[in-house]
This record gives sequence, structure tokens and C-alpha cells, in this order.
Amino acid sequence: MQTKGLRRQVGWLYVLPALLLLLTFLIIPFLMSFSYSFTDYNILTPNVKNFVGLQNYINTFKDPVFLQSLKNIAQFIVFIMPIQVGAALGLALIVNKKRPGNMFFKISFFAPQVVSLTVVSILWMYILNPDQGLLNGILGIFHIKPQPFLTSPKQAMFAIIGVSAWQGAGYQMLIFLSGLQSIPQSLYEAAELDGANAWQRFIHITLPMLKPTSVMILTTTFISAFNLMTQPMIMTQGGPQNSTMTPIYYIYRTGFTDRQLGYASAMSVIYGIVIIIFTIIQRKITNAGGDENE
Amino acid sequence: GCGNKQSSNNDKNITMWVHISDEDPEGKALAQNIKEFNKENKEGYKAKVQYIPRSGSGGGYEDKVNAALNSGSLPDVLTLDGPNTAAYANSKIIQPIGKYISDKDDFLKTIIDQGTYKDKLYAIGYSESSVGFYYNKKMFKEAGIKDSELPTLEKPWTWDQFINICKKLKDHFHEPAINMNLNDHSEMALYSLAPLVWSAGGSITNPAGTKAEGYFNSKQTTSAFQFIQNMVKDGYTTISPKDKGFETGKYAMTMTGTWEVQTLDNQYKNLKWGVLPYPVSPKTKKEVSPTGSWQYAMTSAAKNKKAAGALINFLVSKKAMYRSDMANTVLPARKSVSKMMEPKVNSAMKFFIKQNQTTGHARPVLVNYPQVTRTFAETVQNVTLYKKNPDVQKVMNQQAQVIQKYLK
Amino acid sequence: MVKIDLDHVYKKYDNAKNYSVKDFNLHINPQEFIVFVGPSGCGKSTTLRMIAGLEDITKGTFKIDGKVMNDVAPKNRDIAMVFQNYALYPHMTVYDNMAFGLKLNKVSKSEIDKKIQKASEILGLKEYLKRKPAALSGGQRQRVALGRAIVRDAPIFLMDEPLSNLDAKLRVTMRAEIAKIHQQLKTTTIYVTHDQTEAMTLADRIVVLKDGQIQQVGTPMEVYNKPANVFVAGFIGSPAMNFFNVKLENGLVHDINGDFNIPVPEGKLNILKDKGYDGQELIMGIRPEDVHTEQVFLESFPHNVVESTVVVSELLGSETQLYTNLGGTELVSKVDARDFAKPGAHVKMGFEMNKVHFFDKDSEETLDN
Amino acid sequence: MVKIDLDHVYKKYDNAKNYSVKDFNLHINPQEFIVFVGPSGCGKSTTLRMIAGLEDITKGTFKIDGKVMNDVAPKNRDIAMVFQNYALYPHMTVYDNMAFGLKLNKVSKSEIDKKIQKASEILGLKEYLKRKPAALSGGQRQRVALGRAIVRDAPIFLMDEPLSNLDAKLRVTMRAEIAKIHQQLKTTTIYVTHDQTEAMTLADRIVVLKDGQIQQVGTPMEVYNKPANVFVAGFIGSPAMNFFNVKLENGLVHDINGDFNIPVPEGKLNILKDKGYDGQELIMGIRPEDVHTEQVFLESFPHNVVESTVVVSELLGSETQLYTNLGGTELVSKVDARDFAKPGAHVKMGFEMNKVHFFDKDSEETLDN
Amino acid sequence: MNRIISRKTFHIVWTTVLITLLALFFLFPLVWMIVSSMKPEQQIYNNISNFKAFLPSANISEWGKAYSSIFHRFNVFRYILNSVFYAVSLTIGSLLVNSLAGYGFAKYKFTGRKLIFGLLIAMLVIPGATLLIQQFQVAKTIGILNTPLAVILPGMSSPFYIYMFRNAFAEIPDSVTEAAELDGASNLRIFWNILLPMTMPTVATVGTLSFIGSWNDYVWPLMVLTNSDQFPLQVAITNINNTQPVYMNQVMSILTISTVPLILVYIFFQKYLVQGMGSAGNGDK
Ligand SMILES: Nc1ncnc2c1ncn2[C@@H]1O[C@H](COP(=O)(O)OP(=O)(O)OP(=O)(O)O)[C@@H](O)[C@H]1O
Ligand SMILES: Nc1ncnc2c1ncn2[C@@H]1O[C@H](COP(=O)(O)OP(=O)(O)OP(=O)(O)O)[C@@H](O)[C@H]1O
Ligand SMILES: [Mg+2]
Ligand SMILES: [Mg+2]
Repeated sequence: MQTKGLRRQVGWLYVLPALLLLLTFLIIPFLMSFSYSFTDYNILTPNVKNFVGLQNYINTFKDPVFLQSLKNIAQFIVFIMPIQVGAALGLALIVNKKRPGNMFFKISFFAPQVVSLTVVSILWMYILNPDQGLLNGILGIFHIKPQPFLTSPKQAMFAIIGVSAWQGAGYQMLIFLSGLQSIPQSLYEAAELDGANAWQRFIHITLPMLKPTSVMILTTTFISAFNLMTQPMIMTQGGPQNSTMTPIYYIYRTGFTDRQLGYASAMSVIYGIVIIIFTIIQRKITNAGGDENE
Repeated sequence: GCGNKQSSNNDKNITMWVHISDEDPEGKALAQNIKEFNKENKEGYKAKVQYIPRSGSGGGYEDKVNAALNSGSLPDVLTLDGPNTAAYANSKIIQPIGKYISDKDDFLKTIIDQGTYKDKLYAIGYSESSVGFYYNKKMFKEAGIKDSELPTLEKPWTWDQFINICKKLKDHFHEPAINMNLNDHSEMALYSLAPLVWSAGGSITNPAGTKAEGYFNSKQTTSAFQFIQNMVKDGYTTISPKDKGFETGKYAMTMTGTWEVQTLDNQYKNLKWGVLPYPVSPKTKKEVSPTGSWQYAMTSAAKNKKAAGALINFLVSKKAMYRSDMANTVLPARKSVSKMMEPKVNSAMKFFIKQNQTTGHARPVLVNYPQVTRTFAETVQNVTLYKKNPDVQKVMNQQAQVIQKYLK
Repeated sequence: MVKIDLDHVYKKYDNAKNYSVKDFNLHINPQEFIVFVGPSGCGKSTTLRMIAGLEDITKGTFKIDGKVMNDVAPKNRDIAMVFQNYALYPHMTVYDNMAFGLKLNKVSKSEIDKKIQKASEILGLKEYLKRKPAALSGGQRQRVALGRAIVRDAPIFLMDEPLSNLDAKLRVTMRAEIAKIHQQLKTTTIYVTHDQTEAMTLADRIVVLKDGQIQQVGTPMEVYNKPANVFVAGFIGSPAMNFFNVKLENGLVHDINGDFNIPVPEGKLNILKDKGYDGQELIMGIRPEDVHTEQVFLESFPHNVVESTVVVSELLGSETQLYTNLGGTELVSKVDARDFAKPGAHVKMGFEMNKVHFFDKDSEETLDN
Repeated sequence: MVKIDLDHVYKKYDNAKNYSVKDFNLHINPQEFIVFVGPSGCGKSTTLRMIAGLEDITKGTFKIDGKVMNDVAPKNRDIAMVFQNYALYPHMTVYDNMAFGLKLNKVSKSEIDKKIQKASEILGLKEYLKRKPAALSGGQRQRVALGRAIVRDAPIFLMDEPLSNLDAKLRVTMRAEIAKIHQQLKTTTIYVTHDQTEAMTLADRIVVLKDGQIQQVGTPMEVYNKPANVFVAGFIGSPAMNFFNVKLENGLVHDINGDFNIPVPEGKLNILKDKGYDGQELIMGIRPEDVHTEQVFLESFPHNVVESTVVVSELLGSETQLYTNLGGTELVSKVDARDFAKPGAHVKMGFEMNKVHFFDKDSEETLDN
Repeated sequence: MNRIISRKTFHIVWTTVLITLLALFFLFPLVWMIVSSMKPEQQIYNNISNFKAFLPSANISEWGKAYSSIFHRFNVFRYILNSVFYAVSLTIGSLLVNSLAGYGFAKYKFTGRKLIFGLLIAMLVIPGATLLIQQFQVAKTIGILNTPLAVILPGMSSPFYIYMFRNAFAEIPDSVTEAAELDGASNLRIFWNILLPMTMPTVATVGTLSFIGSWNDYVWPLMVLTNSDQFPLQVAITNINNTQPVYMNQVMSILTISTVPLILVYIFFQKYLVQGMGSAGNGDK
């Protein structure tokens, strides 16, 4: 396509509407939040914002709950990334194949996305109930002692990981699916004649051809994992003993329940920096050996 | 819209935000009340209500109030939850309304208590709430508990007696005896469990709301939490109860709010049940039950205070209150309304109205109430993890420090 | 090195109305080099794809070495194929494109390298080994596709117009290389081409297809000299054979317009008479190269001479093609460049009647044997 | 109908080391039919793409009707193009593929329909109009690509190997159609092909390219009869011209191995002598069709006769190609089918020395004129 | 041959069985929700620990009861209409704005492109949930409060969707767009007639996700709207779910009502995904 001289700049025109919207509803609010982070802004007293310098930032590093939440989110991410992305890719591969009842499977795998969290948490609480829950029943068959799950500071995060992966996989599945659909069939044919079995076709054709999609999914899943809030909020309220408290939930709680908008803003700025650093690292890793993705 | 407050002092229009839906009975009753106010008041005030249904413990509605607050577009009158009184008053979001409310003596003390901050009445509740110990009559009988063993408001049960009964139930059904909703770490924890503390003679803070250390970790307070821990440790209750375990006959008792009456009446008609009062500390034998409600308040943005005051006064008047409380089957905030309602409601409601009047205790009025109530819930959670935290006193000491932090 | 049998094979695409391949019967001997020719859309690629296992066989059986293979996955058929549309791996370099199949077969690194170096030498791709397909010209891509198949050393080799985008010179070289490789490896090969020279020079047997059906199977000389029907006669040979609707009477054939009236050589005449075509209408075909303008010929066979006016004449280096009109049809003749004639010129042409073909008017089948 | 000028045009791809097109100078007259030929990868497609505006011109100017167009967007150049890889719109039916450009130009619905019906008639695509490209055979797709360009009636028409995937017969028909369309519309056309016949029959002028550089521009007869250098001589004509390294001595040329020793006709000899090549080494080229085996010729020119053994012989219907070895190089000759000889046979062949070409040994430029 | 076919069929059968089991693992909350909306609350809880949890009430007359009571309680139709209006507008807007931006990023090398795109990725990081108040202040400043615009505009542009579109467009072979350019198509036309149809899978995906996102949003519409006639369905859901006493069967029925459109939208968009484009224009099958 023509990309000469002035005509290249036409690109700005296409990007502009989106950028304006993002500027208005994302960047400006974020900058406002940034400016609040140097004040003792309390939601209830918007008119008395005292400049407190870096005090909020200093407090952040002394806040045991915030530090704990960082640890929790790290644990969450380490587990959720492979599980959820792997599951999503697996599901996408399953439904990408022509098969009777395909639409049914697609709907099923995506169902946790459309079903309200209320329903999801009611059911999972039943399944995970330490006393007579379904899961402990199943474990019982294998002579494993009943586990406390959500009521244990050690296990609660894992339960959240499981439920989140279960619920979120359909989302990435959908995106993987649209990536899979753009791989020309002829490549699979050529590979098959080259003697590639299903696994080799997957490794040598699907994965490399899916690379832009995968990089995107890894990046966005990574970032949205950092933003985990709803599941712990509904299922454990961050407990027990803050073991499922996540930074965003904590920031949200500090800002809205505790009304400390200034402090919450400082935490979000710091947390934003943390995410950006890790995202850059993560993109470097996923992009290693790749070229075309900026 | 919300920003058109160019009006002068004698503006006759009153804007009001409420946290309920205009499609609920409560909302419909309110609409009726407003209609009457607009018609009956002699000054020609016109009230206009916006219904902003809340989620959970205020989410959505409070977000909206916060947003309005931060962009200067508050209405003249709004509803607020009891525990918010102090914070709103302290931040001068709302202003005293005492002089606009007539017939104050008729209100329950708990209503006045919860609406009072620094000795001024900032908000006035229009209903009350309470918690009771619902029990399954059939199961009690099966477990061999005689009617004579059951407590009444006049003859309450002590924790020991209560535990005794729990033991019988547990031994018979091999299930926890009671669902105390210990998995609910929201406001419900403080609301429903603080009466145990108060009964033991303990408290969360000093009366002025400035000190927690020495109060929250006092022996009395600790004994209440010890009681909770024992209940869990001995398996009489559980921290992971099944939803509606009581209603479906798994648990013999449940500790929950007045709204359960409606649920049971409508959805579980086969269940034979009754309501029992709070167990009392064996040491003090003091009977305490929780109270609390949403209230009306006048914002500092209200230009025509007289008009706003008149509206609030009208809405908590006997007639208006009776209409709205009956519509939603909730407990009345006025003694006189209680009298009007008593003949019209069932025995459980009668019990609650009475418990409310005789043993009700308002929650503390604290600026940082959200943090305090959360700490309270965390404390409950901590002590119920008895394996991890066997030493209740230690937990109390720690948590007292946490609360203390929020009191400064 | 293997035998291939196609028995009554049919193919209908899911969304298609008609069969794309119909009642296809072909038995390919080990080591044979088979060439498929036929008009665009006649089912050549489809047949190849069924053999490779890329399309399901709708009906019929396909065997390799006597074993039914209909339901064997492509990867288990051990077939190397050059796709008509190349189907290169866009994310791999030229080198990796070629190495892929070998790597999968666990060929050693050094072995792979040797093979690729050799193939890329032959294909003139040495300097492009590190490029990705997107940065190659059309012909270069096609050569990569060819290379990818060559290095495989598979017992069956399918090639779908593998040289169509190459220049004439390279094409000749490549054609020779393919012949050489086939001689060395004796791979059973099926080759699709539109190039008559390729078909003629490479094929052990040519399969002529039309509308999904086999018209004739035979050696190049057979299909050229003894075309089974009008279609084959017209399809093989370039420019195509000229056809006339004629009537056989008194040992002469004359066309409907009365533009010519030529005696039929005795041998042919007897066959036609035996078959009862005396006095009947027939189709007569004559190849452009069997129409002569040399004085010598015209003088030797005066009865075979027809006259016409040149409509178009094309000078192609060593020879000339004259387009004239005769008996209501266009007559193309391929004559010596010396006998070039400008459009409008009046020319005499002699039919070499010994080389003429006769076909039944209705069935269009040959009557020559 | 428009004039095209390419002045010192260069092209280097962003990621490439070398120029793909170098110092390209070409002035195309209105209505002219230009054919690009050259080996795979020599820059034909690249040049076409620059003209179309799909690739930036690295250096030089490109004009249409005298106006510099380097920076004009493709859509404003009003050019119709047939892409080498078709580039069909996969989501549109054949009909819509063809209609798209017309719709954009606000041609009326009925007009569009008329054009498409006509084009699809010519191209044999009538029954495929409602299909999507994925359900077409290779040749059918190529015809759609051709059709899409034809219907446009643009003043400039670029075609990149538009017939490469068609069978010989269809190809001839299509070629004739393209010629007809050009005659009717007089569209200035640039056509890339690897088919010598196409090049020879269609071109007003042929442009021979090598490594991104023009080797010769001329009418078909010029490039065939007067090739500018060894490359052109070897590239044009099929089979290719045979080249020998010879020495000119005493009016005779003899090859290094001493396999032959043939007198040079006077006219040519004088030219060579004038240019000072007497006693020098030269390159001599002779086309396969100028090597004769007819008895008559051998007897008439006894000094021109060489002898060799047949290595390979190919019978191609009306003629035979003999591959022999002479003077250390392979000698290909194209002789009458009558003179077919089996490999191993000993043959005598006569060189038609009047048709022989001489080139400088180092510059490889022609010495003939 | 028969045996071989049956082996193939066998393979299909057992993989299908396995996948069906897997599907049920993801599907059970949906089924439970729908089924639970068709029985009295008491049965929901009585059945919850056995297979009957996934069967509706044995008494058919119970099936519609919860529905009729919520229709009685709320003006569900108006809420649905509002929600559909917001979600459809937002989806259309989101598809337009984000695909245009993706087009700009994929096909134009304008100055600053890399920087802006990097910024876009950085914007992914910003958690919207913590910026509600600031966003409200912005919405108030530009004066769109209490209009549908306030609900639709903020969610329209998303860095993530832009990213998706950019990837999808980048994958389309240039030759196809080039062909269109030579056909005389303007850039917008190429975008509209070639690129968008060829990236239907992405359009479908972004469409689905935008719609669901908008449909499920509750707090933001509530904040920026005051007139309860304008509220979306989620407000009713939250209200039912939080007004004591909570009737679980009614909750389930309103949730079912709100889920059905999502599934329909999903199926609608998935159809395009299934069709697939199959091939690029260069003859790839
Ligand atoms: N995108 C590209 N990047 C780098 N080099 C390229 C690119 N496209 C083509 N080339 C190179 O430029 C040269 C000319 O390519 P071009 O496509 O013009 O050849 P061509 O004459 O059309 O050949 P063919 O007949 O094989 O199609 C080739 O050597 C090719 O490898
Ligand atoms: N996927 C498909 N769906 C429906 N019909 C198809 C499909 N692929 C090919 N066809 C049709 O089947 C017939 C045979 O196609 P095939 O590709 O085998 O032709 P071919 O002989 O290879 O032609 P070409 O020489 O043009 O490549 C054609 O008429 C074509 O239109
Ligand atoms: Mg084909
Ligand atoms: Mg090319």
C-alpha cells in the first residue's frame, strides 16, 4: 500500500477518533489521578486537597496490605498465565475443527463469559465448600482429605486461580479462534505432506502463524491478570487474612470504601509503573526471536 | 439535571436522591409519600425524586453520590446508610436537621443515636432493622429440645445455654447447629455480631470514638470473640455455610435479619419456624440486639433548607413512615408507628418490633466507620481460623491497634 | 518405486453441483512418469489432491502398492507434492521451507544441508536461501516449492504445474533436471502441465482429461499420432489440429462448402469403407504441420492442394503460421519461415493425407484403427 | 492511448542488498503493446509494480503522457493490472471481483452486467460467476484476474504472466482475445510473459531484461534476428541458440577442440575483418533450426558439415530435437521428424552459416552490424 | 472399507464425547441458571447438591412463575430496550472507531506511529475501575451527563480492540489491497469493502466482546444517568439481587433474560467466524 510522503500521515486521521476518545476518558482521568496522588484527597472532602508531597508514595511502601497484595498478584500471574492461555488455545483448537455440534461447543466454552458472576460464584462456592462440596466429594473418591479451599489462606488464591482460568479462558479462546481462522489451509496441507503429524503441524505452522495473536493475547492476559479484582471481591472479599487481596482491589477499596483517593492514586501510579515494567519484560520475552511486532 | 442550582433561597423545588428502585414496594410507597407532600405542604414546595438502585452495601448509589460530590452536583436531600452519618457530617456534606424534625421523642433511641454526630442530629432513619435467631421447630423437637428450654425476650438464654442447645442439635443431626453467616465479611459481621460484644460489656471504641486499644481488646470484648471461636471450633457453626441451609432443613438455626421473615413466608411455606432472641453473656446477662437503617439527610448543597427540612420531616412523619414501613414489612423507627403496625403483622415481626424497642443498640458513629467495620469482620475471620490463631486475645490486641489507626 | 491404482474414483466438492472428477480409472506402474493434461478446470489438481489425501475421495478406491489408502492421512502416505499455488511457509526462510520435511523425518543436520545445497544449486536459489518467500519473485517462489518437494526423496512425487512461472530457458533446464532426477530415483511421478513440450518429453504415459473424465491414456506418441477422439486430437499439438466436416464419396472427401475435394489414401479408405462410412459424413482432422506449402509437395500431390487467402500470418523465428479460411473453418498451417505470406496473399496448400485423422461425426471417436 | 516514459528508473527493496531494477529507460508510445521477457527474478514484476504505483520508485522519473507520476497514488493512475499471483478478493464472488472496479467508477448496474457477461463469455467463466475464488481451479482463478482487469477499460493495461496457468489451447484463444482487445481499444499495454510465442505474436516491441537491466528493446523480429548480445540471443528462441567459442582464421572459424572448421560467408567475414577480429577468438551462435540434416543441404554445403553422436533425441510430433556434443558444448538441433535418430547414432549436420551470429568474446555484444 | 470408515467414525464419536464432557464443565452454570429460573427458590436449594439441580421443576406451571413476578415487579422491557440501545450503539461505535484506528496503525507508516502504538499498549495497563470519579468529572465537564452519549462514548475506544484490528489488518496480503487500489478504490473504500470483510473473524470477536462489555456494565450507567427511564437492564438485576429479601429464582430469571441476548449476539457473530474467509487472494486454498 502507498506509504509515501504526506500520504502516510493520512494514518493520523484514522487513528485520531480513537485517540481522542482514549485521551478524554482514559488519559485525562489518569493524569488527574496522578495529580491527586500528591494530595490527601478524600472523596468526601473534594474541596480540601492538601499537597502532601511524596507522603502517599512513602506510605505505599510501608503498607503491609499493599505489599501482601503484590505478593498475591505475583502468585496469581505465575499460575494463571500458563493455565488460562493454554486452556484458551486448547479450546480454540478444539472448536476450530469442523465437527458436528460445533456451535454448541463454542457456546459452552464461552458460557462462563456470559453468565453473571453471581451465578458463577454461587455454584463455585458450592463446589468448593469445604464440608460437603462437590470437589471434596470427588477428592474423597481418591482418598484425599477434604480441603478447606476458599477458607484457607494457603489455598484460597489457588481456588481463585482455578475459577478465574475457568471463567476467563473463553475470552481468549475467542481471540485465538479469530487468529486461527486466518491461517491458510494450504499451509497445513503442505506440512501434512511433509510428514508433519498433528502435533508438529501445531508447533511448526499454527504457533508461528499465530504469533502476532499470541503475543497480543499474552500481553493483554498478563495485563488483565494484574487487574484482577472481581473474583476475589465476590468470592473472598480479599480474605482470608488478605491472602487473596489484590492490588487493584486494594486500590479500589482504599479509594472508594475508605475514600482515600489521594493515597489510592499514589498506589495506582506505583502499580501502573510495576505493570509497565513487567509488561515490557514480558513482551521482550514473548517477542524473543520474533521480528515484525513492534 | 443535577447541576441546576442557580436557584435562590426561596426556591421551592427540592431534589432528592434515594437508593431504592421506584419499582419496589418501598419505592412505590415513597412515590406516594412524595405525591402527598407535594400536594399537602402549604409553602408550595415541589419535591422530585431520583431513584438510584444500589448494589450490595451501597455500591452504585454511593459511587454516584461520591461522583456528584466531587463535581458539585449533589441534590438537596439524599438517603444515606446509618454508618455513613459521621463521615458525611464530618465532611460537611450534610447539615444538621434537628430543628426541622418534629416529635423527636417518638423516635427510637437507636435512630437518634445513629443520626447524631457531635451532639447534633444530621440524619434521621425512617425504619429500623434487626437480627434474630431463627429456628426450625421440627428439628428442635426431633433433637429433643423442649419448648421450655427456649428463650424469650423476657427470659433470654446465656451463651452457655445456647451452646448446650447447639450441642444437642449437632449431636443429633451431625451438622452445624446454626448458620451465623460467618462467611459474610461485609458490614453484616459487625452489624450482627457486635451485640455479642456489647452484651459482654465490651465495646469497639470508647464512647467518644477516639480509642480502640483497651476497648476492642478488653477482656469483655475478647470473651465475645472467644465465644465465636468456640462455636466454630466445636463445630456448632461453620465458616462456610451452605446457602439457605436453614431454609432447606440442613441447619436447625440461622442468625439473620428481619427480611428472612418474608423469604420464609413466601418461599418456604412448609417450614415450621420461630425466632429467638440473642443469647446473652452469662456474666452480664445483658440483652442486646443490632439496629440500623438508611436515613434521610439534608446536603450542604441544599439552598432552601426550610423546604428540604420540611420534606424530611414529612417523610419521617407517622403517616408517611407507616406507609413505607408497611409496604416493605420493615421495623418502624417511631414508637407510635410500632403501635400502629403491631396488630397488622405476624408474630415474628411482632417479636422483632419488641426486640428492637427493648434491646436495640446503635452502631458506633465513627468517621472511619468503613475501615472499622472491615477490621471487625477481619477479626471475626481471624478468630474463626482457630487453628491458625488459637490465641484470641492476641488477635484482639493486634486488631485493636489496627482500629486505633483509623480513629486518629 | 510404488504402484498406484485409481479405481472408479469420483469427486464432488461439498458445495458443488457436479462431479469434478468422474469414474477415474488409472493404474500407474512403479517408476512410471505420468503426465496429466487437460483444459483448465478439468480436474487435474483435484485428482492430485485426492492422491495426496488432501481431498476426500467421494467414491471409488485409491491404492498404493495394492493397499487401499482412501482413509490414510496424508502424512502417512509419504508423498512429496509441488502445489499449484506453492503453499510456501511464509514464516520460514527458503532454507527452512526446504528443510522442514527432512527435519520431521529426522534426517541429520549435515545431510539436510547437503541436500538443500544441492537442490538450491540446481534451482538457482543459492543466494536466496535466507530470504522469506515474501521477498521473492514469482518464479523464485515456484522454484522453492519445487525444491521443497525434490529434497524429500519420497517414493511418490506429485507436481502441479511446477514450472508455469519460469522463463523458457530455465524451464528447459528444470525440465531436464526433473527428467534426470526421475531417472536417478525412479520415483513414481504424476505431473500436471499445460506445456506440450513438457508433457511430450517427460511422460512415460500421458493422461488426457476433460470435464473430470479420462479421454485417453497413452505414450506421448500414441496420444499424438493416434488420438482417441476429436478432443484429444484437438488438445494435443500446438497449434491445434484443424477439423473439417466432410463427406466420403467415391474415395474422395469433400467439405460441405465445396472448398476442397481430395482423395483418401487407399489404406485409410479401406478402413473407413469397412466400417461403413462410405457416403457418410465424417470429421477429418489435419495437423498444421501436415499442411505443406513447399513447391515440391504441391507438385507431387496436385490433388491434395487447396487454395485460400491468408487472414493472419505469424512469423515465429524458424517457422511461420498461416491462418486461412477453408471449408467454413479456420485452417492453421505451420510452414517454413521461407514460405511466409502476408495477410491477403493467396496461397496454395497441400494436405498430407497419410497423416490425416478421421472421426465419427456423432461420437467423435477415432476411426483410424 | 497514453504515452509512458521511464527515465533512469532504479528500484531497491528496503531489505535488499542490490538494486532489483537498474537504470531502466523505456519510452512507450501510445497504443503500443510492449512485452517484457527475462529470466525469473530479473525485475519484470517489480517494474510493472512501479508503473502501477505499488512500489516506490527509488530513483528516476516515471511519466504518463509527459506528466511525472512518481508520487501519484495508484488509484489515480487509472491502470488496470493482472497480478502474477492473481490477488483476487477472497470474500467476493467472481462476479463481484470483476464488478468492484466498475462500481467504484460509478458505472451503471446494467453496464457492469453487460461488461461482465461479455468478459466471462470470452474467458469461459460464465458458470462460475457466483463462486468464490476458493472454489475455483488455478486456471479459473487466473482467468478471473484477467477478467477483472479487462472489464475496466483503463488506458493502461499491465499484465503479469496472465496466461501461465492455462492450457495450451485456452492460451491460444486467450492470446488471440488479448490481441483483439488491444486492437479494439488501443490500450497502451505492458505484458510480462515467459512464453516465446506470446511474446513474439503479441508484442509491438519486446523488452529483454536481465538482472534488472534492459538488454535490448526491439520488434520481435529484431530481437530474434539481430540479438544485441549473447544473452538475448540465448534467451530468445526455443530451444536456445547454440554457442561455440571459436577462432577466426583464414576466413574459417574453428572451435577450440578442433571439432569443426567452417568457412564464413563473405559478407559476414568482411564485417568481422573490418572490426579487426581476424585471428581473434569470438563467440559464434547458431540456432537449432539452422542446423540441417536434410541430405540436400549436406550435399550443397559440404564444408559446413559437422559430425557427432546423438546423446538424446526428442520426438515432438512434427519435428525432432537432437542433442549432440560438439566442440565441448551441447549442440541442440531441431530437424524434421523424418530425420529422427536414436541416441548413439552417428549424424551429419550442416550449419547454415548465413544465419550464424558472432559476438565479442569479452563484452558478448553482437558483431553482426 | 466399511471397517475403516467405522474406525474413523469411532474416532469422531469418542472425541466428540470427550469434548461434550468438557463442554458441560463450562456450561453447567448456564444450565443451572436457566433451570433454576424455572422452579421455586425452595427447590433450587433443595436440589443443589444432586443432579436435579440441572432439571427444571417437575411442575410445568412453576416454570414461568419467577418470570411473571419479575415482569410484574419491573418494566423489564424498557430496561431491555435501553440495554439493547446502549450495547448496539457502543458495539457499532467500537467496531468503527477501533477498526479505523487499527487500519491506521497497520497500513500507514505515519510519523509517530510506533510511539503512539507503544502508548496504546501502555494504556492497556490503566485500570478503568479506579478512575470512575475522574471519568465522571470529565463527562460532566464536557457536558454529556444524563445523555446516552455518556454511557456509550467512554467505552467505545479500547486499546485492546485497536490492537486486535491492527494485527488482523497487518495479516492481509498487500496484494489484495493493491488490487483494490488499482481498481480505483479510495483508502476508505479499501477499508470498508476489502479489509473489514476479510477480517470478519476479528470484527465478530470485537463485536461480541464490546457488546458483552457494554451489556454487563452497571455502575457507570448508573452514575451518569439520573432518569431511571434510561437505566439499563443491569440496574434491575442488581436491584433484584440486592433488595432483601432476595428471591433466588427471580434473580435467576432476570439473569436468564439478560443472558439470552448475549448468547444470541454471540451466535450471530460466530456465524461469520465459522464461514471464515478460507483463503487469501493469491490462490491459497
Ligand atoms: N519484497 C522484496 N524484497 C526484497 N527483494 C525482492 C522483493 N520482491 C522481489 N525481490 C527481488 O527482486 C528481484 C526482482 O523481482 P521481480 O519480482 O521483479 O522478478 P520477476 O522478473 O517478476 O521474476 P518472475 O518471473 O520470477 O516473477 C528478485 O531477485 C527478487 O528476489
Ligand atoms: N473447493 C472447491 N469447491 C467447489 N468446486 C471446486 C473446488 N475446487 C475446484 N473446484 C472445481 O472443480 C473443477 C476441477 O478443479 P481442478 O482444480 O481440479 O482443476 P484443474 O484441472 O487443476 O484446473 P487448472 O488447470 O485450471 O488448475 C473445476 O471446475 C473447479 O471449479
Ligand atoms: Mg489445477
Ligand atoms: Mg514476477
